[in-house]
Amino acid sequence: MSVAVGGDHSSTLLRRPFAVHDVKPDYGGTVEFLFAVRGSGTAWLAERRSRDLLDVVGPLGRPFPLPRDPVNCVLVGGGSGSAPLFPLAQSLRRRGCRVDFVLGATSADRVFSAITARRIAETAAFTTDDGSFGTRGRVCDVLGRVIEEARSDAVYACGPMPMLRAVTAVAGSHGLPVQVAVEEAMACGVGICMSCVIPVVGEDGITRMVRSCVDGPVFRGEHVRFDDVGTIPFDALGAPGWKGSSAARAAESARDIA
Amino acid sequence: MSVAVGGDHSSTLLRRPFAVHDVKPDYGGTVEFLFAVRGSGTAWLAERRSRDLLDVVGPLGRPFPLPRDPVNCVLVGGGSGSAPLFPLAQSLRRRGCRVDFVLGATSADRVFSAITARRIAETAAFTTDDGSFGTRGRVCDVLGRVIEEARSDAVYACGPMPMLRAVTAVAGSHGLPVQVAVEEAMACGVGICMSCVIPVVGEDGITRMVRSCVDGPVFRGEHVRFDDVGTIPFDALGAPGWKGSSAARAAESARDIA
Amino acid sequence: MNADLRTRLGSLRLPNPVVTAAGCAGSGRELAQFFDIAEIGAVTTKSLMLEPRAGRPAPRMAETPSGMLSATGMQGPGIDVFLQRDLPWLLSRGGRAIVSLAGSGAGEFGELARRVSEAEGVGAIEVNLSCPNPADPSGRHFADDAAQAAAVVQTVRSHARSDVPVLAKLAADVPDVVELAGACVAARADGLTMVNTLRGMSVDTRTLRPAVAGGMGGLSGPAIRPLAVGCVYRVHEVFPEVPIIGTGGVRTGTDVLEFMAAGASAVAVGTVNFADPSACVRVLREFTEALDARGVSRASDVVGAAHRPGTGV
Amino acid sequence: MNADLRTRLGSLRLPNPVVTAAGCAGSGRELAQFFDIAEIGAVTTKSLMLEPRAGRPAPRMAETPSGMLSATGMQGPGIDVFLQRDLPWLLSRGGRAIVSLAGSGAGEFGELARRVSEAEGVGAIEVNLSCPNPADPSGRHFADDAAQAAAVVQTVRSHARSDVPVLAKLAADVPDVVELAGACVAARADGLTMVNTLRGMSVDTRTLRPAVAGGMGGLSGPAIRPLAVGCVYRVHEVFPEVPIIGTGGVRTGTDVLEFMAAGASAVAVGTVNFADPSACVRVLREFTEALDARGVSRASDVVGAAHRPGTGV
Ligand SMILES: Cc1cc2nc3c(=O)[nH]c(=O)nc-3n(C[C@H](O)[C@H](O)[C@H](O)COP(=O)(O)OP(=O)(O)OC[C@H]3O[C@@H](n4cnc5c(N)ncnc54)[C@H](O)[C@@H]3O)c2cc1C
Ligand SMILES: Cc1cc2nc3c(=O)[nH]c(=O)nc-3n(C[C@H](O)[C@H](O)[C@H](O)COP(=O)(O)OP(=O)(O)OC[C@H]3O[C@@H](n4cnc5c(N)ncnc54)[C@H](O)[C@@H]3O)c2cc1C
Ligand SMILES: Cc1cc2nc3c(=O)[nH]c(=O)nc-3n(C[C@H](O)[C@H](O)[C@H](O)COP(=O)(O)O)c2cc1C
Ligand SMILES: Cc1cc2nc3c(=O)[nH]c(=O)nc-3n(C[C@H](O)[C@H](O)[C@H](O)COP(=O)(O)O)c2cc1C
Ligand code: FES
Ligand code: FES
Repeated sequence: MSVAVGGDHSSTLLRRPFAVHDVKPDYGGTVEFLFAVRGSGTAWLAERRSRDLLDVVGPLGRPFPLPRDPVNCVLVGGGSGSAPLFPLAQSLRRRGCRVDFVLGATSADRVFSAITARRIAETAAFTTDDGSFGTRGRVCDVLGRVIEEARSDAVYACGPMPMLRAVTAVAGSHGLPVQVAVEEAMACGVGICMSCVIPVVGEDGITRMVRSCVDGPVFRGEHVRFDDVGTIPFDALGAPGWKGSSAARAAESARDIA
Repeated sequence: MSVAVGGDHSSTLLRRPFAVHDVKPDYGGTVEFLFAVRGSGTAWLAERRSRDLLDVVGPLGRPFPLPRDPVNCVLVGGGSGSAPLFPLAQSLRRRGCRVDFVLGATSADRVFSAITARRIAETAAFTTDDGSFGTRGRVCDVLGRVIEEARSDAVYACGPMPMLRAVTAVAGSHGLPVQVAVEEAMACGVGICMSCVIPVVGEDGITRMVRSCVDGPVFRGEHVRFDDVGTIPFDALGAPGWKGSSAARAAESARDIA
Repeated sequence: MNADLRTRLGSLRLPNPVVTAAGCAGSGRELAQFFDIAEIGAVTTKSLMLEPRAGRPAPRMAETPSGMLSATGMQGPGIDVFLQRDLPWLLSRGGRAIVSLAGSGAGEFGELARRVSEAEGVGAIEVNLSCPNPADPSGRHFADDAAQAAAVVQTVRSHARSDVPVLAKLAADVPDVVELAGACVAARADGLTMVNTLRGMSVDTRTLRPAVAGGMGGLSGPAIRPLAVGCVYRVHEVFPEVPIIGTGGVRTGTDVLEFMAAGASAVAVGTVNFADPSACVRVLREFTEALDARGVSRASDVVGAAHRPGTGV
Repeated sequence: MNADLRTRLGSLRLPNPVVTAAGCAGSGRELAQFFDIAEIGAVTTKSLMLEPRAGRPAPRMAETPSGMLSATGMQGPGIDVFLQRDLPWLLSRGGRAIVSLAGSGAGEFGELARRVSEAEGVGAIEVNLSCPNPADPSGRHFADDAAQAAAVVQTVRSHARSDVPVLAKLAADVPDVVELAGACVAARADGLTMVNTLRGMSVDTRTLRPAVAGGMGGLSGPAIRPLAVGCVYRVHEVFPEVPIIGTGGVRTGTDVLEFMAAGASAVAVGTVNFADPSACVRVLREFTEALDARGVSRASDVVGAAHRPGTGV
């Protein structure tokens, strides 16, 4: 979902994207999101008082896909990226999945809802960069051990791009499928501004610059070309180096129509 | 004084000027101003709650000059222009002056502090454009009568330019001195932006485009070239038609140094 | 009372003057989640090129005071996919399409216009003159050179169906916008869209590097509205008969009034769609209310009012 | 830790890079009520002409999103009154003066420079090239024509004292700011100030008439910062040795960082003084804090950082 910040006469025009943390039926319906103060927009949000109105658009984008069978899932979150893992954990639990958490942050005060994590999950491991809470280090330092101990079947991850890349690598080395939710800067959140694109390989093997707000933010980790994020890979559809034959283009067009 | 509106990240950059209504020693010092919601800035102000912080610069400009002797003064206000007349009335009363009010507004709900006016002043006459309070019409429709009945010796006025022009004319026809406080649009309020100029005749007979924020907002009514407000009179200092001799310029320079 | 909102851009008749700006409304489908796109005047497509295009690397945008910088590099599917996939969808929903074209030279622009002319139902063609001209060594835009711009417009006009109006989209950061407008009109543009984004940059003060990959980006949003209104005003003064789509920072219904008073016959909403996906219909509603509040019975009466002494309407 | 803030504009040495922008700080006296003007780098005067000048009729300003439009018509007392009255006052308070000049042709600019040269204590001369050129039938500015601009700069340089640097003040809305900068440098400008206000307009939607008397005004304030930073970046890229005063929407200390990273050696605060009369000292304090937070020991190390790969500083 995305939230307008700064009020009607604000000089900050763009919405701020946040993950839905929880949806409850209380008080005629409540949507919860967790956020860390980072810059002017989140500082403004933090100043809001109860009963103030927020201008919200959502839900946006594709949610985490749920497994058909009750498998073992490890959920990996970095910083505020932990937020969407909690409702995911609940849904997985309802399907009978085992859930284990690995949550990382820069320091203890940035760890999101450690207690809730412990309550929902079978196990919850924490890492902080400065060692002020849990293990000192990064989530991937403990992820391999958790996967082995929990006999995980699938990995879900949300957080900054370098973390997602590392998690995808660890999952790959254990032969596990991984779903990652990316946090690319987003101006509109609804697919019209083209600011949130990342290179993703399609089922057809063609790399496309896809909008993470509508085609994501959840992708299969193996499909994201992490090394090329922030670039246009030369072989991406429509890149200067891309040699699309008319046939390929016709196929593209047919695919999109379907 | 001038007030910043819209908060830190507001897209409305400029301050809004207001007259000081009252200054009290309560709560460690209170400055009061009265305002009408007109556009976005005043709408924002109206939404403030008690204990919110306001960014204020003031007092600014020249206040109404007070007479040395206890004379009879009539105070004429239009719309929110009534605000500064109340502290003026108090000061005049403290000097033993008789005070009479003539307050005009578009309609009853725009009349400022009728009760206070009646309490402070010997008499208080009200006019509204629609007749919903007091006499239907403009302040000048009743001003002449008030001047005669109160045997006024001096006139003070604050409000929109056309009203000030009319009040100055009425005062002139009764041979009374008149002090007017103008409400020109002001960007800075401290004399640096040159947006608030009006043509005023100096003691030396030369018309200058003077800044109403620092050289005013109070002027002697007779000195303001009301008919030329919104223009540059051809004979104003530095106007295309102005033929300043070197001697006149030298005098100007000497005057300003003094 | 409800004012008559109809407006015309050459032979194109629109039910009301609020359209989307090129590149700020996707294919129309995304916004259709938020409102019925038949309700607004028209949808302007992003600028289409002959081939699919991957655009520029991220970060592609940065927020600026009351505006944003963007550099998407015109990522898009290419003209053929648009004509086969997006246009029929738009028409099936009752929408009107203004098709924006971007070529790397007059020849490519001509080919684009030819392909568009084979399709049915295109309301107008908009020629994006703020594309880098590959023939110019310093990478300037077609719009930076009135003669180059006119050559492009002329080619598009001669390849397009005669019943489809051709609008030249001008930039504000050009040597002389009135001269540029004149050159495009002489090259038989049926109307003008003003203005595109202005070249600017911002520095990320955490890294001290340009905030948008590649350095320069295009500035848009309410911040540029006075520049856009100024261009419309100056061009309408000299060419009062040429229809103009005003664009640049439209946020509210009174902004539509401002552009129309300056001389625009229609107004395109761009960046503000990103902040408020239902902006177009909100702006249209506010505009209607603003006309009603002023007792104006026909929107077209407002066009150019700021040029007329008195109270305009 | 407190960073070394000193900076240089040609032969002019300033204790810190924060100066006032021309026409946005009165004579210095008005702001002296709010802070000690010796504390800031320098005070730039409003543009002075030979004769006193009454300026343009009211309304002279209009608020715009994150900016304002103004048209004061360079009201001022004339050069002689300035030299006799304001300059001595400024120097007596320990201030440094950058004197901005506006003439109606190269001849008048030369005479202005000559008179300034008779005075003691002038830190630098700034040549306002955004004055209408009376020789141009369409009333364009000197800055719109690089050759005209260069002629003015050359005349001022030859009439000014050789130990007083001459800065050419450029506009953003010119055909090609890099070309203009090059012409001024070739005409021996010692530095450049970028940018002046951009021509724009707004319509008062109550009256449907232009909000500023005369129609067009100059757009300033944070809204234009990306355009100003873009000009500084592009010019510094080509002329890295030429000192630049960056100006356009500076509001905070990180804005100073942004301009300096783009290539400015000093930064002028303009419109924001109107909103906050102590803006200059606040900006200076914030800038110092920003350097400290980044562990930068010399402000001059930041100059041009955005052009260097890596993290800049
Ligand atoms: C899909 C998604 C989900 C997110 N979920 C959460 C969440 O649940 N909780 C939470 O605290 N944060 C979340 N974030 C990050 C959050 O959006 C940013 O912290 C926020 O936008 C910062 O705004 P600001 O004005 O405070 O910062 P500024 O730095 O002042 O913002 C300037 C600009 O940069 C963008 N930006 C800044 N930081 C980020 C970032 N990390 N990611 C994306 N854009 C950024 C802003 O949107 C804005 O456009 C999420 C981001 C994305 C993309
Ligand atoms: C010296 C002086 C004293 C004033 N005292 C009072 C007072 O005590 N109480 C009160 O209610 N009002 C007073 N006003 C008028 C008050 O400043 C305006 O109502 C206010 O600025 C409107 O701001 P806005 O954002 O709501 O309106 P908008 O119309 O949105 O403002 C747009 C711009 O126009 C300017 N502006 C709009 N209306 C006026 C106006 N009438 N006079 C000057 N500038 C205007 C604003 O300052 C702003 O720059 C005074 C004005 C002046 C010059
Ligand atoms: C992200 C983005 C993409 C744009 N893409 C195009 C485009 O493809 N073709 C075009 O002519 N203009 C394009 N524009 C310019 C807009 O159509 C519009 O002219 C400009 O942004 C000013 O309007 P605004 O301030 O309402 O956004 C784009 C603008 C933005 C912000
Ligand atoms: C009211 C006003 C008056 C100005 N007067 C002058 C002037 O006399 N000479 C000049 O070179 N620039 C003048 N400028 C331009 C500023 O010096 C500055 O270049 C411009 O406003 C951009 O900076 P800002 O956004 O910080 O205001 C003026 C600007 C304003 C707003
Ligand atoms: S955020 Fe605008 S397209 Fe994704
Ligand atoms: S309001 Fe700025 S000079 Fe008076």
